[in-house]
Amino acid sequence: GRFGEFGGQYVPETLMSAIEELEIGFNEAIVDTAFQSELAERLADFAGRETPLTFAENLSREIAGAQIYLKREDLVHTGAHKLNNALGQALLAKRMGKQKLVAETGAGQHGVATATVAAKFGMECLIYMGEEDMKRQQLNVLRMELLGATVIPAVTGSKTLKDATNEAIRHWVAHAEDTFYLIGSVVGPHPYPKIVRTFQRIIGDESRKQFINQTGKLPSSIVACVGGGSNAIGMFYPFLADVDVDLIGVEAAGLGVNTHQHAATITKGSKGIIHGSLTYLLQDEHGQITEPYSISAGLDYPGVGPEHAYLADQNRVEYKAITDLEALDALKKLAEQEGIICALESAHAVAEALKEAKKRSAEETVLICLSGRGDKDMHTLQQRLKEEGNHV
Amino acid sequence: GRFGEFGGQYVPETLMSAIEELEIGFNEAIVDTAFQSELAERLADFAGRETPLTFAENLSREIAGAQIYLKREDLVHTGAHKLNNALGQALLAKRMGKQKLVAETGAGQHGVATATVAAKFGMECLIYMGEEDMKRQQLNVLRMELLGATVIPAVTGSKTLKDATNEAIRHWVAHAEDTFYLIGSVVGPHPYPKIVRTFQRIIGDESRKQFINQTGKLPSSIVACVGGGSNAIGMFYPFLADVDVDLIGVEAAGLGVNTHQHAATITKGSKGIIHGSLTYLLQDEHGQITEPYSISAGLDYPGVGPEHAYLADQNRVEYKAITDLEALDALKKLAEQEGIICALESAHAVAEALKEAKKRSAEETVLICLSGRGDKDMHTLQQRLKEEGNHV
Amino acid sequence: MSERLRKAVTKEKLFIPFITAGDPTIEATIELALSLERAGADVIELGIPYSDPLADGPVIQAASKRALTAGMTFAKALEMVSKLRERGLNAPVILFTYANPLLQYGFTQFVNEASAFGVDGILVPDLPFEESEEFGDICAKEDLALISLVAPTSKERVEKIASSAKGFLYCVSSLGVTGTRNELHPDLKQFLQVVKNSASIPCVVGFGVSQADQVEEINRYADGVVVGSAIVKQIGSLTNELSQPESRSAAVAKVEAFVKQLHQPVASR
Amino acid sequence: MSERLRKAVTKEKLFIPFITAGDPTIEATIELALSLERAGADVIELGIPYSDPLADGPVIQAASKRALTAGMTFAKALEMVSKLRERGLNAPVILFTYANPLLQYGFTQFVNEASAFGVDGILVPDLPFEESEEFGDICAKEDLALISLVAPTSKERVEKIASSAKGFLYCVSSLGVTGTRNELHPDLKQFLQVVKNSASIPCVVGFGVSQADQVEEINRYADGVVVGSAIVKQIGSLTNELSQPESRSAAVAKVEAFVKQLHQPVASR
Repeated sequence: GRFGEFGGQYVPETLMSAIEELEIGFNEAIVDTAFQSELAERLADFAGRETPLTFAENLSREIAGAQIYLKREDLVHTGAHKLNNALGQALLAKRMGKQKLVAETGAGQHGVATATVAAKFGMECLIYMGEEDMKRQQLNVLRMELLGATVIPAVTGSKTLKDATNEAIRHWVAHAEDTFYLIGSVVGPHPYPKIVRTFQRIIGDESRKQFINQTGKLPSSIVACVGGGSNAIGMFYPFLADVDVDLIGVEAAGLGVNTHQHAATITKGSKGIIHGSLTYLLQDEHGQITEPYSISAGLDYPGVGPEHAYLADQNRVEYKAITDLEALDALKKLAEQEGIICALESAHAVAEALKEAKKRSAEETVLICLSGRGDKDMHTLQQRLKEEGNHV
Repeated sequence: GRFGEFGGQYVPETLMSAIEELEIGFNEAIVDTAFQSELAERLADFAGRETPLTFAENLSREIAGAQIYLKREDLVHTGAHKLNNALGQALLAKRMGKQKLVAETGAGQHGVATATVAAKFGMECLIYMGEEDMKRQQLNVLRMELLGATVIPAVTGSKTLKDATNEAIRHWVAHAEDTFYLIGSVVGPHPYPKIVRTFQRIIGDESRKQFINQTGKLPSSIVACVGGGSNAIGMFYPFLADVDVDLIGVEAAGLGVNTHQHAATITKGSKGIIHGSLTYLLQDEHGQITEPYSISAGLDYPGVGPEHAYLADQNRVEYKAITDLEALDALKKLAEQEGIICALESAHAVAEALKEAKKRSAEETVLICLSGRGDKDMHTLQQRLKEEGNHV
Repeated sequence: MSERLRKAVTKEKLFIPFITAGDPTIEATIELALSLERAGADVIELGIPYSDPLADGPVIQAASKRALTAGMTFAKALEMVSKLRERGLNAPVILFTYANPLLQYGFTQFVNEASAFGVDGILVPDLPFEESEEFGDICAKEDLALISLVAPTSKERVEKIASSAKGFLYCVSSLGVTGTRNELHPDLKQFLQVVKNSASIPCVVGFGVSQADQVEEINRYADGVVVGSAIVKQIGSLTNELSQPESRSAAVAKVEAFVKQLHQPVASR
Repeated sequence: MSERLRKAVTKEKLFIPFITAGDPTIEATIELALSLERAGADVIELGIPYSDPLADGPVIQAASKRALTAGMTFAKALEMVSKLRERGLNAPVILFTYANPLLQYGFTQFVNEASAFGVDGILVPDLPFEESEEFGDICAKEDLALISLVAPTSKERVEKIASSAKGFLYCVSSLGVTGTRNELHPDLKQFLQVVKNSASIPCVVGFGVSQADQVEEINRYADGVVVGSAIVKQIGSLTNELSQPESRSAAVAKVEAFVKQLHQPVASR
């Protein structure tokens, strides 16, 4: 249950049997062909997979470096890669006889994905969301409610994602017998990071096949953003053994990694325990977890999936950090040049990928995991562009 | 250039040569395999086609009538079927040597689709949008601007879609030599209705193939919403010869077809000329075009595609009308039961399809064209639900 | 074609002002039409307002909106022409309207009434050659001239349009909608040469003519001009005065003076 | 295990109150801890505040926040125990903290200092059996008891946990986080029977105990109770009084009286 020294099961005893039951349930499901084929069918018929691999012809021309390709998770139903995992875990919950789902959400994307699968599978759904986030993301609250979920404000701490996660876990502790905790990223106690990776690796599996089909070779480099890190692990995992493929995870540098306003967990954090696993995290010298910051709500998390911590220590994946401003510029550039308005999270990957592509030759290629679409970020963008006094 | 008596080319002489040039250009393109294969590639790699056919298991169970299927145009890049046509016309414009696109938009969906293809193909893009609509749909204005388009407010008339269309046509009149007018629906002078149908029939072509694959037969009935009517024509066209397949077009009844607040053009309108073609439209006894109304901006149009007028007169397609309230209920039901928040436009089709399915047996099937996703409608829904004092 | 129109178009340089019927009131339009004749109009073009005037620029759109708000209709416009004839108007009157209200009124009824009420011609900007056969035939029966337009983009179309055109041929001076423009299209001369080669009737130029020196310049190559938006703009700025009986004559006199000055180059030949 | 703890747990029914270190000030905690002993505490549980107290309910979360805001740290908490010993506290002290701050302080340094400063045991709710081997070994070297928890959901896990548990076994009375509850879990009795079959040390019950009659009922099946949130809530309502030196003694007396009343069923046996 570890990735090197990282991971583990740092949870109250009350949850241990639930986690053991989960591991058994997952191990059974994953070798059950009926489970696998229902999941495959739902991913195709409901979620809209496979998602395309788009050649970014204009960006590639402008950068005049490597050829840039986009894996289009923005086209998955509900607007991001989150649904891959939510579908997988909800089917697992059903198979394990749990009729209730509980989850936390930051900006609302994972909450919407969870509420969506709960609706489709006729399950009860509770979503914890920081009271502050609920105000900032009213429309996602409405989406979850339309989908039949109950959204509960987390009123502790800074009233954002970390606190919502604490509350969701507290709820789970009290209701583990009939409730499935549907975690949204490759974080949490074992076996969650493995479960989420298993349901997200379809990103990398499809990409590998498509990339070879379209270009005849593997990408020179793959870039994905990292908050908890599920889209990145999903993309990277099938390429880990391809040692010639450079893998780059991109964290949020917020106002800069030398300020206190960032979410660059691997770049600037230290080892510690958060939400059940040992990993890198942002904390003070007393081990109190500090508040991260990023313009992108999905990257605004003080921890990171333990497998990323491991891959960083192994030097298999390189972790970089991109600031708010760099991400905004990349978002605008991608929109203007390729006709795709991506999520602010994904824009971090785009920004780093442009730097990476510049260093490379025209025979080389860079693959970006475009993890989500930008519709949810329009309010943030509107406000930012207004502040900049820059009408786009 | 007519559908029975409907259609025609009621445009100023200034445009006639442009329309002739367009017809020649289109007829050449459509038999050019290079054009066809580039379009097919863009639809797959950029727009994310083919879109899935989703079985609505929960709705079907609840209705206990026909089995209900959804054609998922909500999963197309930018969120609706609009991109199918925008891609086709922009490629046609390029092939005809035009480097500038002009279009009008109501709620902004066609504007976003046009701005998207303009960005992808490196073309200039002007979008006319009613000043009132710009206020109501600020975020779509921002999306178009992020994509590099110039959005120009239409300040005449009621400052909504009809006026934006007038302005776009006026601009085209003045700049036909270097500008391509990218019309958003199966309306306008010949050959536009035919061009748009050709680029949208992929909806019906895919559906036909998928439906036979999944169910072994053709649907008993197909339901699609009709504003201008492009998603409906796209869906219906490949089934026109299948006389056993009932086709149902759904107009917006707004506050009711017996009030003045509706957009039920075929149901309540009369023959007349609008935007270059003879069709059914909403007008007073003097032939002045009246203001339509629907909660759904995409159906809020006083005319309808001339081919729909023809199909109505031929009794090949039956046209029904669904009120705002029925559409809202259907939207909520689909969200809660199937985990899909559809566009308000598409919700009209869902509402009628539920009625249709109820009349049928479990061996029969109803196919709904789910033309777009509901993200764009969240503000409208929020306001409506607030007014109802009904927190969902 | 009516005798009135046939005679009018024999003049060497035609001066054709345009106003919108019912802008701001029926009474004002009657006074204005009479003043146009006094100011030298050879033919008067009278716009019937429409909700969606696709071929018009903002000035005439605004006038249409004013007239519609004041209650103008097809029937009232026709009646107005009859009143104008009673009041002694001699100049031929061409009605300008759009295809849809015309269709709703009924082609035959319209043509019959127009002819009976003293209308000489009709111009429908969104009824191009290909769509005008039926209506053209009905007009022809009643000697009503269906005025045709040609544009710089018409190219190969010019010949077929010109050969069947009645009354005078309306040549669009520049692409786009009606409205005042400071500069004329650079290829206007060449375009007119092409048109005149095909046409056996006078070729007049409209769209964008707003100044006396433009009128003069155009008349070097063309058989006359249509001036619309410039006059309608004047009328628009006098809406209040024209609406009140007590201030109307003074306002009409102002418009008359403006039109006279525009017509100066033709009158002074 | 320390002699102090070994002796304390021989008592028939243990009464173990919990307070948060530094809530609202270090001085107040010292006075409160001494008062708990006077009120009959057999063991005192002292929480070291943490930013993300996953296993705690809202009452103890709020206390943690107050203590953190007032500047409480691991080092200060350890020092406080040393001061308590100087002030004559005899009851064993169990520190309650979370894995991350413990890890940052360093397992060995913490155990060495805790042991030297008079701490008798430590409870880490997010360090379950599977993750506690390394830390358990370090504790064992210094005779510090690493207190284990079992829950109604522990089932087959009870035996392995109970067999290696030190000091006393903390039985979670109900699922969920810490906090006061009006009713006890219906299967509590049965659960305790299972646990007691496996344990050779006292089995005390915590989570949700807030009333004297609950204490009495639990003591029928268990070897003692832990009372946390009910006391912490009292302290929270006296924050201002406890913070000021002049009003502190009166406030401490109120808490002492409340705890005495909770302890009544045990004391009166």
